[in-house]
Amino acid sequence: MDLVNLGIKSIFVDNMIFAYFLGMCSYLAVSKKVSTAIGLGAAVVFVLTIIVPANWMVQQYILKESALTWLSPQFEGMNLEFLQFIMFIAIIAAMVQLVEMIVEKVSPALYGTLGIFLPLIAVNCAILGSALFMVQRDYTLAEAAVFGTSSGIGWMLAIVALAAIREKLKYSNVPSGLKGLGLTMIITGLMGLAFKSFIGIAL
Amino acid sequence: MSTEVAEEKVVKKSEALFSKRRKKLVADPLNEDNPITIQVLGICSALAVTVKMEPTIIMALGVTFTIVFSNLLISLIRNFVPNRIRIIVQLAVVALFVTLVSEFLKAYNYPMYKVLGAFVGLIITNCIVMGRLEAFAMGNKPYDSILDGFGSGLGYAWIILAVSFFREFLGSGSILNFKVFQALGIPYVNNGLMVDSIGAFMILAIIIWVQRTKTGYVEQ
Amino acid sequence: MRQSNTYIVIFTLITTVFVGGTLAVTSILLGPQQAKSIEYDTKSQILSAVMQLSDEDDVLGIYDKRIKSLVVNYNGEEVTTDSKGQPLVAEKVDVSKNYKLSREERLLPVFRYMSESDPNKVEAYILPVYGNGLWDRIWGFVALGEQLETMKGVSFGHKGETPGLGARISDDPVIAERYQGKKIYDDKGKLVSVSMVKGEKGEPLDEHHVDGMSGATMTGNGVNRMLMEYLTCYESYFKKVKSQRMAGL
Amino acid sequence: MKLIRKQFDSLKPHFEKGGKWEKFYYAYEAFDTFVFSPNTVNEVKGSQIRDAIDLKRLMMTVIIAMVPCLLFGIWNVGHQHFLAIGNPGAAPGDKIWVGLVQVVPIIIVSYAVGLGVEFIFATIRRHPVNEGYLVTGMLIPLVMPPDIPLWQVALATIFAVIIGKEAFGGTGMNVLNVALTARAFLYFAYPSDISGDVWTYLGDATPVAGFSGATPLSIGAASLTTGENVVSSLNQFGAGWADGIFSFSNLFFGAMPGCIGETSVLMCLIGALILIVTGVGSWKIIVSVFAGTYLAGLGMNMIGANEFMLMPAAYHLVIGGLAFGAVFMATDPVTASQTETGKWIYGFMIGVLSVIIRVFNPAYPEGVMLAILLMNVFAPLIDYYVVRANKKRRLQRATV
Amino acid sequence: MGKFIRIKKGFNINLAGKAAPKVSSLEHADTFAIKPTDFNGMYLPKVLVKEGDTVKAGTPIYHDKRHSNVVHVAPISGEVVEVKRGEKRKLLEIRILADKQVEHINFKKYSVSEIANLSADDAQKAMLEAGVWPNIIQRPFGIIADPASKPKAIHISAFDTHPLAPDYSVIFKGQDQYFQTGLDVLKKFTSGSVNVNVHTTSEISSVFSQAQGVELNKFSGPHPAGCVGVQIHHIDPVNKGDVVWTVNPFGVIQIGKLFLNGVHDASRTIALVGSEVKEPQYYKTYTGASIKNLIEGRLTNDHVRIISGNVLTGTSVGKDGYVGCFDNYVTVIPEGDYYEFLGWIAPTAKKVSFHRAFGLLSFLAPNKEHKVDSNTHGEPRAFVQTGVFERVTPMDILPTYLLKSIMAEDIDEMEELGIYEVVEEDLALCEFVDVSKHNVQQIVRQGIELLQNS
Repeated sequence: MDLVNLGIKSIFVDNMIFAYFLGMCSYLAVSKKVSTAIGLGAAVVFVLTIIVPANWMVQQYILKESALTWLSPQFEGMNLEFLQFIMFIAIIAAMVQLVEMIVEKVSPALYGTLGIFLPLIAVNCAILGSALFMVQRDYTLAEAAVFGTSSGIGWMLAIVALAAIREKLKYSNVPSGLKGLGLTMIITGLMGLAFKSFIGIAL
Repeated sequence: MSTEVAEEKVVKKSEALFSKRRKKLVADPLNEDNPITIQVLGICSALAVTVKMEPTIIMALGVTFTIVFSNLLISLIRNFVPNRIRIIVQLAVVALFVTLVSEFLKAYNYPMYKVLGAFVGLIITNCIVMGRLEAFAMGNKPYDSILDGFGSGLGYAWIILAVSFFREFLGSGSILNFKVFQALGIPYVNNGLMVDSIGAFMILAIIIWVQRTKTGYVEQ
Repeated sequence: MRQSNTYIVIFTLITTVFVGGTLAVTSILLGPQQAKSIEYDTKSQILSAVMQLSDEDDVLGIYDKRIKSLVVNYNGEEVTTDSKGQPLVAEKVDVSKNYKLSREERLLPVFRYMSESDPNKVEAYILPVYGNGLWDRIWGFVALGEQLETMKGVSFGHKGETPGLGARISDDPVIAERYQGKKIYDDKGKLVSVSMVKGEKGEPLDEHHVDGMSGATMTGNGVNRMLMEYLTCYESYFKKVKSQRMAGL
Repeated sequence: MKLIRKQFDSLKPHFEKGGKWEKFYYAYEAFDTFVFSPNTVNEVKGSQIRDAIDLKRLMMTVIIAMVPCLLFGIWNVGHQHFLAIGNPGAAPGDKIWVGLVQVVPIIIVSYAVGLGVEFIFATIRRHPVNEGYLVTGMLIPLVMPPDIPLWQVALATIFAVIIGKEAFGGTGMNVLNVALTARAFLYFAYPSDISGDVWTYLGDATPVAGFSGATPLSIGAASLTTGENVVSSLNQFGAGWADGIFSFSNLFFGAMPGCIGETSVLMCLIGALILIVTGVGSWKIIVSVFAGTYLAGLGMNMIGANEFMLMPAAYHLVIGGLAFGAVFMATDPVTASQTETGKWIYGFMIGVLSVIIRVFNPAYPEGVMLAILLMNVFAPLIDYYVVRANKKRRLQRATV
Repeated sequence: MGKFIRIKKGFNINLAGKAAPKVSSLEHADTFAIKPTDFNGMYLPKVLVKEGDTVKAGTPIYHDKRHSNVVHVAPISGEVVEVKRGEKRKLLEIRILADKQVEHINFKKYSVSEIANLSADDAQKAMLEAGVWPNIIQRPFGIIADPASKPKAIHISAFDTHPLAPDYSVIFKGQDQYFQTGLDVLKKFTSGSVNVNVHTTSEISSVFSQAQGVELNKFSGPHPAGCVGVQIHHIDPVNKGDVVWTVNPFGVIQIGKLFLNGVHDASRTIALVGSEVKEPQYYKTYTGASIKNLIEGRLTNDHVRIISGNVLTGTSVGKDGYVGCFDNYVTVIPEGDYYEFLGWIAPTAKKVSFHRAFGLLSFLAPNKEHKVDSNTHGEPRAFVQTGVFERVTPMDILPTYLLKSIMAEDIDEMEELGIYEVVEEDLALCEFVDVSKHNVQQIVRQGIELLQNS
C-alpha cells in the first residue's frame, strides 16, 4: 500500500515538472507534437525505471559511508559520497548508451520510436534529479524502483498533456513575445495549478 | 593544418584584451542571446531555487563558476579529447566542478546547502553548461572560453535574480529577507502563489514576454 | 590517433584519476570544516527552542557551556551505545530515521539546558519532535521547563506546508510564542499535551490549548499529533527524572 | 434610435483608418456593436444568409441561465447573515438588501476590471473585444465567498484575464476556464480569504451562540478525523441557531453558507434546463458529470473505509459547488472537450475526480473546481485521441 | 440493389418564396454568358474567340491551358460581344448576344444500339468535342474531371435539399429517355457502380425511378442529404488516392441529348424563387441566361440580393449578372445592410436560427416560412466550438478540426481528417450556423487548393 501511495504521489503530487521543474529543457523543446511527446515520455519512463534502482545500488554498495564493508571490513567508515555526482552521471550516460544498444538489437521497432530520444535523455535533469532525490529521501530498493517508474510516468503525463494543448494552440493568435517558450511557461504554470488538486492525496 | 594555426596566431596578436568581439562574447548572452529567455536552456534550475533571493545568488554564483571553469578546462584539453567520448568527458568535467561547489557550500554555508539540496547537483544537467562546452569551448581558445562562460553565467544570473526578486518581494514581502512592507508600515498580504512553483512559471513567462517584446525576438 | 581505442582508454584513465584525485583531495581538505558546519547547524537548531539566536552569537560556545545531552529509550533508560556497540552521540541521532521505527525501538535524544549560574541545574529539557503535517514532514524542538510540566518554548520546521497558512508554524514567531507557558499535564497528572484549536479567534485559551491558524487546521492537527506522540515517547523518561528528583530531595 | 445611430456614424470616421483615434478602433467597435447589430452583409460567394445567432447572444443565454443562481445567491447572502447573527426572522427585504450590498460591488469590480483589461488588450493588440468576458465576468462573482475583499477580486480578475486568456490570444483560445483560473488564483495566492470560515458574511455583528461557519464539505472532511457519521453530523449541524440547515432537502434548496452563486442545486438545475433547452450547454457534459459523481460516490460507499466514504452518494451531488461546476463551468465550450465522444469522457472524469479529491484530499474539500481545471488540462489530450480514432477509421476504410 | 440511408443530422432552412409548379417561357434574352468562374480549379482559361465573332451553340469558347482538350462551348448561337476581365486580367465572363433562333453545330448522332456498342474512348472524344465534359465533376477537389482519370464510381444526386430548391420532377419532366442515355454513356467510364440517389420523402420523379442498370439509393432526412458529397460518404467514401465522378441530372441529360440528337443542347428550366419575388415559378431558358431578363418586373422591391443558385452556396450576381452554369434556380432575398438597435439581444421569432439561444424563437414554429436577409447578424470572432458544426454535418468527419487544420495549413492533418471527402457545399450549413461568422466555404476551398498545389 505504501508503494502504491508512493507511486501516486510521485506521478501527481511530486511531479517532476510541476513540483521540481526537472527535465524542462526537453519538456519545452519536444512538446510540439503528441506523437513525439509520447516517444520521449516512454523513453524517460524506460530509462528512469532502470537507472534509479541502478544508482541505488551504487549509492548503497559503493558511495555511502561504510558502504564498501561488503568488500572488506577495513573500509568501515570510508565515505565516497564526494564521488556521487560523477558516479551518477557516468552511470546514467553509460546506461543510456547500453539501453540504446540493447533496444537496437532486441527490438528495432521500439528503437525506431525511442532511439532518437535516448541521447537526449543523458542530460535530462529529471533523470539525475530522480537519482539524487532517491538518495535524499532514503528510499529502499523497492521504493526506489517504484519512485523511478512513477516519476517517469508523471513526467510523461505532463509532456503529453502539454503537447496536446500545444497542438490545439497551433491555431491561436498568441502575442508575439509569448510565442513558444513564454506561452509554454504559462501553460505549464496553469497545468501546475490544476495538478495541485492532487497535492495531499493519501490513499 | 599548420597554416591555420599560424593564421590564428596573427589574429591573436592583433586582438586587444577586451576587443569588440570579446565584449560581445560577454554582452550577447545578457540580452539578445540570453541562455534562458532566448535559447531556452537551463530552465530547470532557474525555477526551482528562486523562492528567495539568497539561495538564488548562491545558485547563480555556482552556475557561473561551473561554466567559467569547465569552459576553461575543456578549452585547454579540447585538442586531446577523443571525439567519441567527448560528451562523457564534458559531463565528467562539469561534475567535477559541481562537486567542488557542493563541497565548498557544505563546508562554508551549510544552511544554504540544505536549502538548495539536490539542485546543486543538478547544475550538472543544466543545459547551459553542457551547451557552452559543446558549442564554444570545444572549438575556442581558453581566454575566449572564459569570457563566453562568464557572459552566459551572467545572462543566466540576471534572469534568475529577477525572477527571485519578484517571487520574494511579492511572495514574502521582503528583499533579501528584509521585510520591506513591514519596515515601511504598509500592510501587505503575501501572495502564496509566488512562493509556489506556479509563481515561478508566471514570473518567468512575463519576463520572457517583456524581454522578447523589447528585443523583438519571435519564436517560430 | 585520437580515435584509437588505446588512446581513448588512456585518456579515460587519466581523466578519471585527475577528477577522482581532485575530488578526493578537496573532500579530505574540506571534511573537518564540513563537520563543523553541520554541528553548528544542529546545535543552533536545538538552542533556538529556548533562546533567540543572532548571527553574532557563539553558538558552539553557548552549546558547550549550556547543553548536556543524552539518549534515552522508550522506557526512559539512558542508552549509551547503538546496536553495533558504538558509542551514541545525541546530536548525531537521526530523528527522521527513528521515526520510521516503532515507538518502543526509537532512540530518543534529550538535550538538557543547564542553568548559567549552576552548571548542574537543568533549566530546560529540549526534545526533538518529528511528524507529518498536511503535505510533508514537519519537525522541531520542544523545550520543557525544569519541572517537566510547562512548555518553555518551541521551534518548528516544515518541508512543504502551505505558504501563509500551515507554513506559519515556522515563519510566524507568534505561533511559537503561543506555546510558551502551556501545561502538558492535566489536573489529574495525565499527559494531555498542548493542542492547537481549529480556527483563529485571537482570544487567550486555557492552559492546554493554543489558538489555531486560520485555514490551516490540518497542519495544526499534524503539530498536535506530533507533540502528543513524542511527549508520550518521553513520558517514562519524565517520570524517571521526577522520581530521581524526589529521591534527591 | 436614429439619433444614437447618427452619433455613432459621426464618430466612426475618427476611429477608422487615418482617423485621429485610429488606435482605439476596436474599443469603438465594441461599443457600436453592443448598441447596434452591425450592417455587414455576407460575401458575394458562399453562404448568403446567416443564422440569427452571434457570440453575444450565445453568451447572453448563459448569463440568463445564471440569473436564478445570482438572485438566489443575493438573497442567501443576506439570509445567512441574519441566521448567523441570530435574527432568522428578518424581513426578506432586509436580507436582499444585505445581499445586494455585498454582492453588487463584487460584480461591478469583476466587470469593470475584466472589461478594462480586455479593452486595453484589444487596443494594443488590435483585435476585437470579445464577448467571452460577459459570461466570465458574471461567473467570477458567483464563485467567490460573500466577504471576499474587493481588491482580491480585482487582482484575480486581472490575473485570470491576462494569464489565463489574453496570453493565449483571447477568447476561444484559452486552455483553462477563466473564471476558475481566477478562483484558483485566490485559492493559492490568498488561501486564508477563500478557505476556512469565510462562507458567511458577518460584517461587524457578533455571531449567535453556537454559530459555526462550517460547510457540509468541511464536515465531511472532519469526519475523517472524528469518525462520526457524516449524515447525522450534517443533520445535527446548526442545532440551536439554524436547525436542519444541512438536511438533504435544504442542501438541495441551497439556503446555506457557501460561494455566492453555487449553494443552490435547484437554481443550478433551472440554469441547466435553460442551457440544455437552448442547446448552448452540452447536456452530455452535464449528465456525465452528475453520473460520474454519483457512480464514484457509490464506489466509495462500496469501499467504505471511512465515514466520508460511507456518505450516501446522493449527498455528493448536493454538497459543495458540484452542481454549479457541472452546469456552468464544465460546459464552457472553449475549455471543455470539443469532440462529442470526448465530452462524455471529460464530464465523467470530472465527476469521478471531484469525489476522489473530496474524499482523499483533506486539504481541498472543494474538489469540483480542481477537478474541472485538471480535466481542462487533459481535454485536448482526450480530443486528440478521439480525433485520432476518427482518422484511424478513415484509414482503415481505405485499406479494406 | 441500392441502399437506404437515413440522414439524421442537418437542418432544413424553411424560406419564403418557393416556386409554384408552373413553367412559363421567358421572352428571349438579349445576352447569355459563360463564366470560367463557375468551375473550381481553373488554372488559366484561354479564350478561343474574339469580340465580334459569331458562334453557334457548341462552338468552343475557351479552354483551360492545363487541359486543352476540355473545351467549354457556347450554349446558344450569336455574336461574342464582350470578353470581361477583372483584376490581374482574370477572365470573368464571355457574353454572347443571342440570335432569336438558336443554331446548333451538328455532332454525330447515335442510335440506341450504337451507343450500347460505343467504346469509352469514343464516347469521351464525342463528349469533349461537344463541350459536355465539364458537366463531370471529380471528387476529391470538386473540379472538372480529368479525362484521363478512372473513377471508382459515379454518383448522381437526383434531388436538391437546399433552401427553395426546385422540384426536379418539374425541371426534368419528360427527359426520361435522355437521362437513361446519359447514364448508359457514363457507365462506360467506370468499373464500379453508377449511383442515382433519390429522396424518399418526396415523390420520386419517374425520370429517376425508372433508370436502368444503376444503383438506385434512397436517402431520407434534412439538408445536406441532397449534397452528393454526403451521399458518397454513406455509399462508398472517397479515400486518399480514390477518384469518383459526380454529375448532376442536368449534365446527364445534356450528355444524353448529345448522343441522341447530336447537338450541344443548353436549354433548361430554371426557377426564380425567394421572398422578394412576386410570383415564384419556373421559366424555360438556356444555360447562362441573363438575370436582367429573368427578374424584369418580377420583384417586389429594389433593395435585394440576387443569388445565382441557393442561399447557402450560391453567388451574389447582381442585377446585371448571369445565371451560373450549374444553377437550376435564382434566389432573391432582401439585402441586409442595416443597423439594428440592440439586435443581438432583442427577442425575435422572425429571424431564422438553428439555435434556440435566448430570444431566438424560430424553433417554435418549424413550419413557418421565413424571410431572411443577407445580414451577417454579428461580427467575425475567434472560433468558439459549440459543437454545432457536428450537429449539421451528417458525416463521420470532424468539421472544426478539419477547418482548423486548413487554417494552420497542415496538409497531413487535412488529409487525415477527410479533406478528400468534402467540397464547399457539404459544409455550407456550418457556415450558416457558425456563431463566430467564419467563411467556412472559403476556408474549405483554400484547403483544397492547398492540397492540389502541394
